[in-house]
Amino acid sequence: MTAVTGGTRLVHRVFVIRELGIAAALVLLVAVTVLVNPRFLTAQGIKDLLLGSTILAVLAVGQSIVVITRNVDLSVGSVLGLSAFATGSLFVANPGLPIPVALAAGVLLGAVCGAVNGALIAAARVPALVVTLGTLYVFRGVDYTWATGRQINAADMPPGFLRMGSATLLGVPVLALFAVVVLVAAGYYLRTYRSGRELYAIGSSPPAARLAGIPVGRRVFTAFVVSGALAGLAGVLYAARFGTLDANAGNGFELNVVAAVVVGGVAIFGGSGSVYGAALGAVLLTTISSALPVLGVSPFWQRAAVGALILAAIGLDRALAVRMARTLRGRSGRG
Amino acid sequence: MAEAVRDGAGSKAGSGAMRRVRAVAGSWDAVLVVALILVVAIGALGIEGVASPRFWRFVTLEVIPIALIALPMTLVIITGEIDLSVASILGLTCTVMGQLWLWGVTSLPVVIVLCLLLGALLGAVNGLFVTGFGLPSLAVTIGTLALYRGLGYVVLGDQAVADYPPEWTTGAIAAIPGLTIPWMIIMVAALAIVFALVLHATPIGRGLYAIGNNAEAARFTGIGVARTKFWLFVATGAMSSLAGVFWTLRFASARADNGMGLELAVVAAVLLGGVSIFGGRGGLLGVIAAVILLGTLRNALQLAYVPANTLTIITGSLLIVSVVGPNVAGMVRERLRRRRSVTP
Amino acid sequence: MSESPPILSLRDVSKSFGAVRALSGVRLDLYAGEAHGLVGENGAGKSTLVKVLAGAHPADAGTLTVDGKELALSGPADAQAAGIAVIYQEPTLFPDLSVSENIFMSRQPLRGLRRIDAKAMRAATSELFARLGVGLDPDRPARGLSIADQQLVEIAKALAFDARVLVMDEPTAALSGVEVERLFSVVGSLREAGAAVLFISHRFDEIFTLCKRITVLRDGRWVSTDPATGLTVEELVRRMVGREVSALYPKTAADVGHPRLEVRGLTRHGVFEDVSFTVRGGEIVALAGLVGAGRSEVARAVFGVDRPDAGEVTVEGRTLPPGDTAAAIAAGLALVPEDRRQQGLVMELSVARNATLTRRWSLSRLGLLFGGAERAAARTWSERLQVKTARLTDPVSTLSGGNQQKVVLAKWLSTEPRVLIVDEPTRGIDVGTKAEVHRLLSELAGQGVAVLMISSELPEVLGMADRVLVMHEGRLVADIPRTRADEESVMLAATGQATGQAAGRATGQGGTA
Amino acid sequence: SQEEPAGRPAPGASSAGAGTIKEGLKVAFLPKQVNNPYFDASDNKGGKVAVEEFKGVYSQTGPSEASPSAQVSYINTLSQQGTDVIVVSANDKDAICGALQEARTAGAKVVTYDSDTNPSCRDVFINQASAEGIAASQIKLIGEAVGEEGGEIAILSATANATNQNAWIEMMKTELAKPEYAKLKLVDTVYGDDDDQKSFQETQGLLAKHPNLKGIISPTTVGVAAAARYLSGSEYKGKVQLTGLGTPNQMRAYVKDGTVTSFALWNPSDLGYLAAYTGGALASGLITGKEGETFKAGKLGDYTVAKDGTVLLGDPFVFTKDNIDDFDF
Ligand SMILES: Nc1ncnc2c1ncn2[C@@H]1O[C@H](COP(=O)(O)OP(=O)(O)OP(=O)(O)O)[C@@H](O)[C@H]1O
Ligand SMILES: Nc1ncnc2c1ncn2[C@@H]1O[C@H](COP(=O)(O)OP(=O)(O)OP(=O)(O)O)[C@@H](O)[C@H]1O
Ligand SMILES: [Mg+2]
Ligand SMILES: [Mg+2]
Repeated sequence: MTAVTGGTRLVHRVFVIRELGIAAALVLLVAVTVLVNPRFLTAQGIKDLLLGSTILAVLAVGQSIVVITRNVDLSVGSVLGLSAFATGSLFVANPGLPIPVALAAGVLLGAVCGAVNGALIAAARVPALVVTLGTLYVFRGVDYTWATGRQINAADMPPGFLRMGSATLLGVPVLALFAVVVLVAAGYYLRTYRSGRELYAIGSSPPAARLAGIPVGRRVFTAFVVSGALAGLAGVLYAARFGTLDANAGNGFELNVVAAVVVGGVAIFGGSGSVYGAALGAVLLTTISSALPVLGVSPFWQRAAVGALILAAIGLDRALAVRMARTLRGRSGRG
Repeated sequence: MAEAVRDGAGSKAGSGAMRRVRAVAGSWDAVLVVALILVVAIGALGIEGVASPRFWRFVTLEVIPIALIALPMTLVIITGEIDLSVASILGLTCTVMGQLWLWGVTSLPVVIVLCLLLGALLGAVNGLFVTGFGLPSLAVTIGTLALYRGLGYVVLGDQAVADYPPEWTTGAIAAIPGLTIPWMIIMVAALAIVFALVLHATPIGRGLYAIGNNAEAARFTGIGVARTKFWLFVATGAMSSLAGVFWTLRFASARADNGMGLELAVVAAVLLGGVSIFGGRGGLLGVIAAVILLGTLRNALQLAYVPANTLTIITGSLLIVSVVGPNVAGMVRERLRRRRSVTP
Repeated sequence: MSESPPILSLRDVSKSFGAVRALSGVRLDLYAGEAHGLVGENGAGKSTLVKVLAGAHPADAGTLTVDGKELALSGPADAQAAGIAVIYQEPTLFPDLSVSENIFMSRQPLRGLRRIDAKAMRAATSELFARLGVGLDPDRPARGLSIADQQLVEIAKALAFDARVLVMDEPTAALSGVEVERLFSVVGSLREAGAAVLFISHRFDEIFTLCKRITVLRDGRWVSTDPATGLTVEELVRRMVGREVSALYPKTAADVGHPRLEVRGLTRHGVFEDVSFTVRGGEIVALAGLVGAGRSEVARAVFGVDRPDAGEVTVEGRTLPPGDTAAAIAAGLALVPEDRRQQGLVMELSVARNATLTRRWSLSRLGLLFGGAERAAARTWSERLQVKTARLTDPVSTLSGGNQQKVVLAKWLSTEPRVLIVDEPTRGIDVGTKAEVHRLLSELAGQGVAVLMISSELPEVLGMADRVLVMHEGRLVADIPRTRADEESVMLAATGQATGQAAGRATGQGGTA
Repeated sequence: SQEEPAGRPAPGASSAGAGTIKEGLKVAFLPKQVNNPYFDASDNKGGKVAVEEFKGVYSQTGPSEASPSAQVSYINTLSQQGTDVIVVSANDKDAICGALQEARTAGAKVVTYDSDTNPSCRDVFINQASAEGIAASQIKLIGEAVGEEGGEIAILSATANATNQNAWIEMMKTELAKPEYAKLKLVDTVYGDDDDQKSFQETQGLLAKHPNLKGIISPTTVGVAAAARYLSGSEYKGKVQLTGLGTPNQMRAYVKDGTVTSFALWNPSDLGYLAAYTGGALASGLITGKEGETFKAGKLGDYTVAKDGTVLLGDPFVFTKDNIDDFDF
């Protein structure tokens, strides 16, 4: 029994370390960039960073909830596009529409898309990657067919809505506040509620979860609905932030989101990781792509640099994990 | 070989749900082949032009690069990994090929060998990250997807190299004498047979299925899991480069953005072909049928004036049906069986 | 025969998997305050019965009554709600979650706003472990636990239920005497509190120690249910197998030849230190020790699955490259691992493929390998080991636990190794086949093979071994020749004690020989 | 519901060659990608009108992502369908050449618009505005916006491979070399890949990197809108000037709030309209694509084929606060 306290501390420290690694990489990147160009961290610079990360962070939170259950949602980019265009169309059709209604509509549409994914995956028990790769095409196709080359412009949307896209509250962008609320709520839920822990259990071992009496299908379904709803929310935020919408909004986002989640230390095979890490991963990726132009990296080198930094980030994370496993082997086990 | 394929898919009997899935997945190859025949037959009767030799020339040309990459990708996915960097390897190969031309390398065999070596090297980097450092391949190859594409831009920047000698460019797409089908299809077919034999009728192939189903048990059986995966990534890299060489010559244009987004098309074809994304299940017959099916369907529907947006929806729906269909059929069958066994 | 009505009773339960009739018309009654033994050959349907009870498999026909009320289970949650706790044959843990979360998943103690009370959960786990005498840290992840530790966590999980019916499918298969005794005492107190217990084991001594009634299954059919007092081992075996089984431990003496396997100074820091021993041709050396002593880890390192931090392994004079399984196999080594599901078999592949996976190169012609050659090769061995399967092309996952173990044996014996390491070779194997496995091991030794046998079953160790090596906390502490090896000497070394007090514990493992 | 920008020149002097366009011609528009508002305007609001005027059969087809290989597949399909005129905006000036040649062999006339291929692969290219004209007007606009004292300027382009963009950027550099622009200094060129978000981030990066930046030119509709949006929501609004090629609908809000004083564009519908008529004239044998040939393009009047088989639509039109409300596209 005496070994317990030492072990507890060890395990707790280990959990902290996983997110610290990404945070450290982030701080390092920002520090280097600021040394080269101090304007990267002016009030405007910070605001841009936060705004830029918001949409990816919201998507990453939803994605990590799905990934934790050993699934993946590749359709988020298409859902975002659909929801963004829907929001815009709503404003075009009803110019006086209150903003909360548009928000609710976008989230609802996303949730419906998520429910389609979730129903297919949970009811027919088929791999999420295949289904959501399919719905990636289907939702985008629907979006294309609906928009047929139309574009919704800033002038079509109420100024209040667009102001939300760049407004700040005590120096923090309003959009980023959405992301923070989503993040904290999801993080707290996953850590302290039975159903949240059950998501981890499902990802850790699906058959064991079934035998433990966990309603696997229902939980997975819910995870996809949440991911869809958050993608829907991200679509509305996208509309507010970018102001110009066509059928291509969010095209190709899925891989960025998965990259953010993985860089953030969420195990791609489920069962471990946290939404905080995923959100940090999103901030890190956004910071990388904003910092490179500021650092004066030639545009031709930027894409390569992003790739190299992703590899470096997951490599670093892995190195920490291995070190942790080694500590565990040496110190723990049977008392 | 058909038998080997079925065995690989573990066709017969199984436990509960898995058994149902497998019983049907085993015959998924058959479903695909039948679907392909139906598409061809209906297309030839109902859509003007599908019956023409030109149509098949175009389909073949379009299918070749996807087929080239899908062959090794099938093996990679069967071992439970994935390589999303293939299209970027293709693109980088194109730019390097362009740069070689700018440097005055005028021997096509030399260019091809250098490109294949490059592809193998790029694949080896993927393999090293996955097997050497133990990182998940999905994450690694999302990274190298960006890295390799980026390096393509570093090599050629905004230039396009397009002044290849016509013998090269027309040679690549020349038809088999007397036919309209390009001769490259013979090479692809030969490669397909090699890959199919390796997967279904060699000790190596047995090892691949074992790795995909249970890597730890494979390790306990003396299968070099890391080594095997490493070489599969190398092979995927080399094949992607081969596709890159073909791409450059076919379009007579070496640019950094060649083949952008092709990775999802390849993965979609492999999955539609009945390969399980979790590894350990599927076969090459199904994948090849799926590649041809997708190419034929797309071109035939285009001929029938179906808009691109609808094609996107159809592609997605096919993927969904490919996994949901067999499962639902299996569940229905199981329910019927249970009802039968309960009533008497 | 009976007083009060049974807590739980099954009537005419049938269950088929495709063409396989796993259960047909089985009945079972469990009474409050008594343990009920369930025995049968491998593949007799015991685990299937457990899964039906647990709601994991829907029965095709039959009724389940709890407290006189008929229940229709639509899933494990229903069974749990009815107070049935189950320990499955194969551990079902969540590797990424902490041990305490594993134990309390979906039943975590709550505080305000339905939030999980982590502190209370940890305290409850510590208390459970104290009852079982387990020294695990409640906060460590389940990943990396040995099979035995996993089994102990499973037991803690079931105990945490406060269930009215406790079903245990071979809970002791991976445990050694000490843990088994602790388990029995805990089960005893549960029974006194009025719970009904269903206990499955292939170790008859355990069945007779614990159970008041014993039910025998054969080929999915109910054979008999009788009070244990009126039964003998021989009678049980006859009912299970349908014939007489003789000589359980037919150890034949073999000429001991030259050293085949030499291990010198093998070390993996934190797991085992400085392990050195030699196994000669014709010799069966047992590696004994308590659960977690590090025996399996030594075997893994010798076989090259893990790379040792120091030391070397020599086979027939040639030093093996560290961490290279293929080289070890090429040198004539074979390892039958302890965890058949994770390490021994590729569950989705067919029986034939699994059985021939080690010989895929030698079975191929001109580099090509076809199913026919595999099936022919597999048939020989599966007949020899009496693997019960409908077809060799069935996935091995459809086999019963014991039959799976036989496939693992077939897979390695067919390579004709010169050094055979077997880790718990008879775990979960029924009495008839166990004799066959022992006969095989003897026979192989007779042919000059060096056999290193890791076993937690003391009778097996004593019955089979020419020499007993004993490990304690990662170190080799004793090398006892057959003549001096007895329960007391082995257990004393295994528990790391000098004299006296351990002797009493070891006797719980009375053999059936 | 569209109006034409005024000030479009009518080059051809006398009425074009005799004869009319045949009826029933199959004219297919193949944009860089469907689902792009710019091409929606050029094809469905311009080309379609023209084709209906000369009683042809109009269709628009094309890939949903802007890739040359997908375009090749559509060219093959069009050629099999027996299309008389293919009007295409090339995703790659070389990659679609082979397919276009095969289509021409099969009897189709090929007109390129917006983005050209190699001259050898098509009959006529409809140039929306000469590279010189575009470069000159862009530099003039930014020069005016930045004002007398001049300063640092940067370019936000589309993809690094975009042929037309690169040609314009080259011409702009030539233009900047002129003495009247001595005070303007081009410090950077970045690529937004015609992706809204990327363009947005690149703008952000430009401003962080160059503290003394005075102006941005973005000669692409996606880029200029993204840059305008970034500027209008940032502290740089009004301090950093922006011009480029944009559509009035996209830019209206930013012209009105003062982020942008002026920008330029041709009318995309006119571009499509002219391309359709050119194709019709080719397929009817009225012209062959040789320099000096003239033809009549419906309501747009007469046009002359210039060197290399190009037809020039006209100079870009400049939009300002005063005239922007006259347009809706
Ligand atoms: N999921 C399944 N699918 C198909 N057949 C199965 C499945 N599970 C069990 N069987 C078959 O049912 C029969 C009974 O198996 P079960 O696991 O109940 O045996 P058991 O009595 O527990 O044996 P053991 O002592 O070896 O554990 C066996 O023939 C087995 O092959
Ligand atoms: N992968 C691992 N990571 C961390 N610890 C491990 C790992 N595998 C085993 N251990 C620990 O190492 C110790 C030795 O385990 P090992 O399995 O070798 O014991 P054993 O003597 O074979 O006993 P058993 O009867 O359980 O097989 C145990 O405490 C076990 O929990
Ligand atoms: Mg069993
Ligand atoms: Mg062990």
